[in-house]
Amino acid sequence: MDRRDFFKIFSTASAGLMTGACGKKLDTYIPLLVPDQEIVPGAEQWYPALCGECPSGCGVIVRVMESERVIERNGEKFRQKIAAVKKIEGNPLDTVSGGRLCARGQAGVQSLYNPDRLRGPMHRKGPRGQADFIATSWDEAIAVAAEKLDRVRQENPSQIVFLTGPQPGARALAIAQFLDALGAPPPACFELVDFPLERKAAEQVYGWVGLPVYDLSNARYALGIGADFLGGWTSPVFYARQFGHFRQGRSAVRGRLVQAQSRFSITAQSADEWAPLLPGSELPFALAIGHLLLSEKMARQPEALPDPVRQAFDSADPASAARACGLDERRLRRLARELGESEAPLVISGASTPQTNSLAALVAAAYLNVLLGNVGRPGGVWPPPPGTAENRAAFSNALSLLERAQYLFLDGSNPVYTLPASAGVAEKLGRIPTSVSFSPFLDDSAAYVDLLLPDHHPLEGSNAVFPMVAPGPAVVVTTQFVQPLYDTRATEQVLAAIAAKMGLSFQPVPARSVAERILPEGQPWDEVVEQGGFWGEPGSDSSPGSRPARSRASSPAASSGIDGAPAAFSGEAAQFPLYFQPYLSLQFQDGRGANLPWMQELPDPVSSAMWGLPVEIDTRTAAALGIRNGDLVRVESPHGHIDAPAYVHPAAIPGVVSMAIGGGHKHYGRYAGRGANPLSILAPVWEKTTGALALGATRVRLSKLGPERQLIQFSANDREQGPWGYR
Amino acid sequence: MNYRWLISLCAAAALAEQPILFPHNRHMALGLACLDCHSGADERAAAGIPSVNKCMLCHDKLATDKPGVKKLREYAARKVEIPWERVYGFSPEALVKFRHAPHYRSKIDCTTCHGDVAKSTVAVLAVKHNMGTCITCHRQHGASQDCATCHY
Amino acid sequence: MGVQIMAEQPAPTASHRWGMAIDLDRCTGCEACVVACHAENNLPVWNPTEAARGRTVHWIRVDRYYEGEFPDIKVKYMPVLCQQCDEAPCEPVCPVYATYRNPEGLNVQVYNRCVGTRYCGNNCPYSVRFFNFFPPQWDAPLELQHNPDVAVRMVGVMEKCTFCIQRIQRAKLDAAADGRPLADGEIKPACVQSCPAEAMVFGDLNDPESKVSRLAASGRATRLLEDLGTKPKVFYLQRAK
Amino acid sequence: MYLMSEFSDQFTLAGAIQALKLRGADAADLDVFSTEPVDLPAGLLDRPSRMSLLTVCGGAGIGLLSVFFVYWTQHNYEIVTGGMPYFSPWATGVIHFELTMLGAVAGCFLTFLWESGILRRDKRAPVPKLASGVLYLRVRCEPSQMLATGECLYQAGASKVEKLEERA
Amino acid sequence: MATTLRTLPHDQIQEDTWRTLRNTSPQYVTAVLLTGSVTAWGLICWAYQISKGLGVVGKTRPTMWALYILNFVFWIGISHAGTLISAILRLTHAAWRKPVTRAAEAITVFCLMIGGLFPIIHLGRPWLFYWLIPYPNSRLIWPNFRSPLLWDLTAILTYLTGSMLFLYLPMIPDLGQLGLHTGGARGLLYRTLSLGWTGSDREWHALERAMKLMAGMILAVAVSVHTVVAWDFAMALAPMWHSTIFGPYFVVGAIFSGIAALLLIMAVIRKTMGLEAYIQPRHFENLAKLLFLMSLLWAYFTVAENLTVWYGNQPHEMAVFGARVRGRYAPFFWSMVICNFIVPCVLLGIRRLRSIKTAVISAVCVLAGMWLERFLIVIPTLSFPPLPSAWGTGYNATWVEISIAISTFAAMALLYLIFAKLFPIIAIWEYKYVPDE
Repeated sequence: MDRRDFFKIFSTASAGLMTGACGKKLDTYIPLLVPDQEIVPGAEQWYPALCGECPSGCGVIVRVMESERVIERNGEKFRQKIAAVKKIEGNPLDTVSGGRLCARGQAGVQSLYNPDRLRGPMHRKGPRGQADFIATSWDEAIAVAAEKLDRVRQENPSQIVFLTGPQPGARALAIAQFLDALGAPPPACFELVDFPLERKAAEQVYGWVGLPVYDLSNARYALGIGADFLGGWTSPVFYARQFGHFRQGRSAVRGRLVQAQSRFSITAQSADEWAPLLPGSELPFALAIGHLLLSEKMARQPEALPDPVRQAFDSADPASAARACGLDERRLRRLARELGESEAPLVISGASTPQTNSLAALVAAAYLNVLLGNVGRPGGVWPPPPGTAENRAAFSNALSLLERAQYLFLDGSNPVYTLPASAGVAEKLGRIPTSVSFSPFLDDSAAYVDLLLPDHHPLEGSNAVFPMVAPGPAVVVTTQFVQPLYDTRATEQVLAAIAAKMGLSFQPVPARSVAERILPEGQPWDEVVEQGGFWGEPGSDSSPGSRPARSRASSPAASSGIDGAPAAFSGEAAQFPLYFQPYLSLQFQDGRGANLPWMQELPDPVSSAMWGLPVEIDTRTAAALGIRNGDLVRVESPHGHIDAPAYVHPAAIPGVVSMAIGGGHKHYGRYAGRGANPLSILAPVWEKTTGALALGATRVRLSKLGPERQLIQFSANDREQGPWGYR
Repeated sequence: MNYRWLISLCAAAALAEQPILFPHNRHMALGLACLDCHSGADERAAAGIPSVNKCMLCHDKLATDKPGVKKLREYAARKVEIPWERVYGFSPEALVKFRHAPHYRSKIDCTTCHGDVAKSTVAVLAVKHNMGTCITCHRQHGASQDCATCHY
Repeated sequence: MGVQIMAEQPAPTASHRWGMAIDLDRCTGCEACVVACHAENNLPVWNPTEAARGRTVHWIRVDRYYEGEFPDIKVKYMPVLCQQCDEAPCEPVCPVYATYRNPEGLNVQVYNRCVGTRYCGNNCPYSVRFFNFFPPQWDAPLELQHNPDVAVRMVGVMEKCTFCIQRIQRAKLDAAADGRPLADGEIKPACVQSCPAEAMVFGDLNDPESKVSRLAASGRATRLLEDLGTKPKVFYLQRAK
Repeated sequence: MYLMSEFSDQFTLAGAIQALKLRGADAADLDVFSTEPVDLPAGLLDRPSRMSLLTVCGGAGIGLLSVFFVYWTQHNYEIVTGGMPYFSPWATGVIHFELTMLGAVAGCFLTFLWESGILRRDKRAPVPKLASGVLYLRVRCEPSQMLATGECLYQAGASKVEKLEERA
Repeated sequence: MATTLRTLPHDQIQEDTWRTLRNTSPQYVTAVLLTGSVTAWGLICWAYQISKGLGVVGKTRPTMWALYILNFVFWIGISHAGTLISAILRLTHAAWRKPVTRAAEAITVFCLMIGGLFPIIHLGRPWLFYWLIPYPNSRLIWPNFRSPLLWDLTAILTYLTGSMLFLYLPMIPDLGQLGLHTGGARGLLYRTLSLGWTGSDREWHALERAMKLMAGMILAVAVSVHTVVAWDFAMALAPMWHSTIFGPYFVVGAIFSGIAALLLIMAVIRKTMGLEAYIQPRHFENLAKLLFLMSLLWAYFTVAENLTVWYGNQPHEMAVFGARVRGRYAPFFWSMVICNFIVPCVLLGIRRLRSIKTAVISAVCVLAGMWLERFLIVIPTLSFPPLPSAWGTGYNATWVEISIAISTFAAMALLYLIFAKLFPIIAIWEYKYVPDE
């Protein structure tokens, strides 16, 4: 669908709710209310919306058609005619999604109609963590919440903790203002998908607040370092689109992608060349590349480097670096040369599996782009879109927050699942006197709270959100277009109600005022609403974010240079010989996709596994331990163990065991229970500067439990040639 | 399995109890055309059944004393839709994707499939719709006989 | 090559001949197409037990083949859907005409005609035909998502990719309503529509100017198991080396 | 009027038949009954048959019919499968063959029913109650010929000859 | 051929055969009950399968065909026991056929009935089976005559009709005789079926002629039928199916298993009915020789099939070949070779070992072996389709299909028991009439 018929569709779909409070009995009809808009059988209507499946903030359009559902009203069963969401597609006007959408985004409709969604407010009956709740009324729930909150506020408002998602926008702002009104500290966020390290590095190197935007589509040669940008990293749809153009979009040029990563990620698979790095060796790799660029006079802006950084590069030694990375030195040199000689080189750096030294690695990698002089240029690194900086919760270490919390709000955050059990999150949560969850699902953390105040599904609510990365100024605006399926309430409204109960003056900021910060002069708001947001042309923004990198080169952060300390790992190599690398998969990301049946039955791109993710073990280790494909293995770390089926991965680095995050939810619905949670056995190791969890900093050992074939593969065979020849 | 016979039975049973015995013949005698009420037939998949509001366009004033119209006005007053019983339509098992619009465009008269409504009072299943009727007609008019035109 | 593909066709029976081109150099194996297909075509979702028996239904799947050994290992991704063969092996073996080639070159499966011999399934070299072993079920209210334009298949029948025929029909009727010809790229099957890398292109092979025809004619175009002579209408543009 | 004579072996029977034929009896008037087939010398009591011909006809008929039927059906609702022509002897040859054979079998069986006389049995003609090891010869003749024929049969070696009326 | 009075009269045979028809032993009753109950269980399983959906059996993607089609081929194969063999023997005037023919022809009819049922059991929507039959319908569409399945339908229809007549025709005289000597309902049955047979020379002539023609035609049909069954596979574009050798290969296999089945049945009849006098060692001797010959022929075809594949070394075919010969299905393959080749060659090839007992043993082995062969034809090919990504995780039969498969054997036995109780298992007139050599 292109712009033209996009508008056509919107002209047909007049605004306003397609309500159907009408119903008919299962056998005989009962009268149905006259709808304010005729529901036409077989006629489709498209409404713009926001994809809520991950924080990257893609604009989508939603296909709505007439449908029937059976509802229970005082014992009697009724058939109710409602406007139902049929399909989610990318918003063609969106410069991020460009009318495309990733697998998980399209499965959003299954989280909307998920059988395990919370039907209404509930309060805890049984012990914490047992997920034993009973339904209550909104008034009651809000009264309780407000009353408790008021008490804590009287004592010490700093004990009020609000954990929320990383998404910047109206919701985040409303929360911030609410807390402000309470006099409580601002909301905090510590999601893996916030990518704090990347943000910090960007701030240190380019002086940008937010995630840098890589203009892959115009690059000729791209070197990815540790960033699985086609998989679960930042904005897969955005980068996948760019990748397509990078490869075949230009008539004469075909971009070449080299991926240096410690896992054969989906990006590494799509790359023309994969440089397997040992975990934690991204830093020496980046330094060595920088060193070679400088020494071979291929750096285009050597003067742009601050001296300490320059020293760090100079002091790097390719030979030892190659050894640290587990690469051949000649190859390292070749890569550096290719990168340096390309007309439009680009280094895409990220920490899909953060290590203790990842920040340094990211900084070093970012300086490579400075060296190559592509900052702010086409085919280079661009500043983050405006708006993403403000209106968002700042990243901070969860544990300290939970320590001091006396009253906890949970919104779009699931610490019990996403933090290692060894960090004692569950206990800390259990200790908090009062806690409230706004999650539409009863997830692992919600099982510990006192009150469940379920929010609308993102497709049912209204919001204004700034995408994580975008070529230009962008905001996604969604207004309510279908009736909420259940007795849920928008979190802003709930907060407002609580505030009202407490006699505070707080009104959630309207989406419009949030969005308008980036809208150009004279941009009619109705059009923005009708289009589902606003997306400016690349470079058309005048935000403070996009200052040239040079001026930031002498920022205090940068002058500190690059700490060359190697990555630290928990558990000594003798006992725990293997590196363990949990990663963000494209179907579950940080586990939030696990309750979607489509995602569960989606063959994993790596192992083709369905309904439960395997441990990816390299062939040599597997052979040594006598592990065959599908055997049940035990992964033991100093902090516990998980059991999962083994996938003998032909392209896994010897000694490195990887596993996708997403399995082993204790709660979170009927579909999410299978498999094991790799995060649960991690050591509580944090990156020093940011306090981000170092996913890859744990060593493990493997043991074969038995031949139970728990591994369900869609296609078990991963070679094109069978094992048969003459014999 | 094949429940079609069952469904047709139900349809027959349903026919008995239309909420209002709507006299098609009288309205058509007054010069109303099918499309005036079933407005979707010319460009949509479904012809559609008019909402109370539409009825009230006229019956706000006209023939307000008639019992049927009285009933209608009650519905309107209660802001409630009239629970018409569906007379025509394919069973879900038939997996038929029927669209009125193309038939209208190719000038197929409504009576071809719905009988001469002008003569009948309450709509009745005048023409039996099975694949035979469809195919025969399609053959006569040289329309597509490709299964995928209707079944998918 | 593409030209010769045009040539080998019989005299055009209909104005359209739908085909698809998949650029393996763009494909990242992200499987967005798979989910798009599920969402569009009411594909049933089974459970671990059935999945373990290999009964999951994915009208489009992403085949992945590893080539070489670590560290010099590559992976080949290949979205495989019904190839809509011009000379499809699945068709003639069906005793009741439940599957056949329609005038627009589509390889149609008529669910309510199918008696479930599964002969077509055996005879499909691409293994893209699926059978409903049980009556498909959805945990309420997931069924609200069902696309009313597409049949919900009953137990005991075969099903497969239809090139989103419902979208084709809809587009054709819309065009007819406006009295205009179909524009190239106006019809997008769900998978094509969703593909973030824009690796898939759908269009009319009878129109030599259409994007898909030009891609099919490009040097990189090959077809899956071409030696079997099934004449698929899905063209794979090989990765540039 | 019928004469029913019994013989102990087929040579005397053959002799009897020979004698009767010399007296100008017609083969159509003679019937041999037995629990097993009796092999009489060739030309003595032949039963001309068109079974093979009719079998072939049955086969050819049904076979051709099947060809036309299949041809018609495939053109009646033209559906392309696998790029094959609507009708091709390659695709349906097997069916034509099988139906040809079916026709032949049917033709053979019907001819059997006809020629064996099962379908056109003369209800009034008496039949012997067969006993194993005995050969019966039934002769139809004019009442006037009765005595002479009986005589002849005795001379030919019939163990027993009796006169039988037509059954009502 | 000159009949001599020496063959007449001897009513011993009549007495012996009729005796078994008259008095029923308790063993017979128990046998009927046993087989009957197993058959009933099979029917229950089928009902369960229909109500729950075909998913209750082990079929999966890509193994869309499995045990049912396998058994279909197997039973059709056995069906060749009869008619084919008796036809051959009739045409060649082999005198030793006398006690065998009817038993053989009965096998054919019942096997066809059972075998013909399997494709229907196998359907996803069996209640729509009649859509394969070309009848004028409201949908105005016809079945697809290009489909090998429709070839099957016609072939089996023809074969069933033919072989039923072939069984019936030579039974008429015996029925006539029985009709004369039996009263009550039974007698009525016999008399009706005998079509008022009088034993006139006209009837005898017609019968003999008809049998000659029938034998010829049945021979052709029988060969064609199993060729068509083979073509169900050979027409498919699947590795190791798409082969020209399949037609004759299947025919040979069919006759092979047919003879084995015949041997078995004869042995059973002989023991249970006390017909040692009529079914004599030399009959077994002859059949055993035939079985040995077919075993050699079968081995020849098997080698031809596999050698060509191995030599051609096409990836698609080698995947299946490998799985069969040294992969997942190797045990099946090699036990098949032992059952079908080694055992018969040793037991029947060596004269000193040849006896009724060994003949029966090797017959059982051959039956098992041929079943395995069908398995190896159906399952591995489907488990290893051309695209390696679709290679299945293997097919595991469930209790449902297994019980249905087993119950059909019981059904076969049941039908045969009933038949043997109603009709003389040896063609009496033929036995008396055809001289011993």
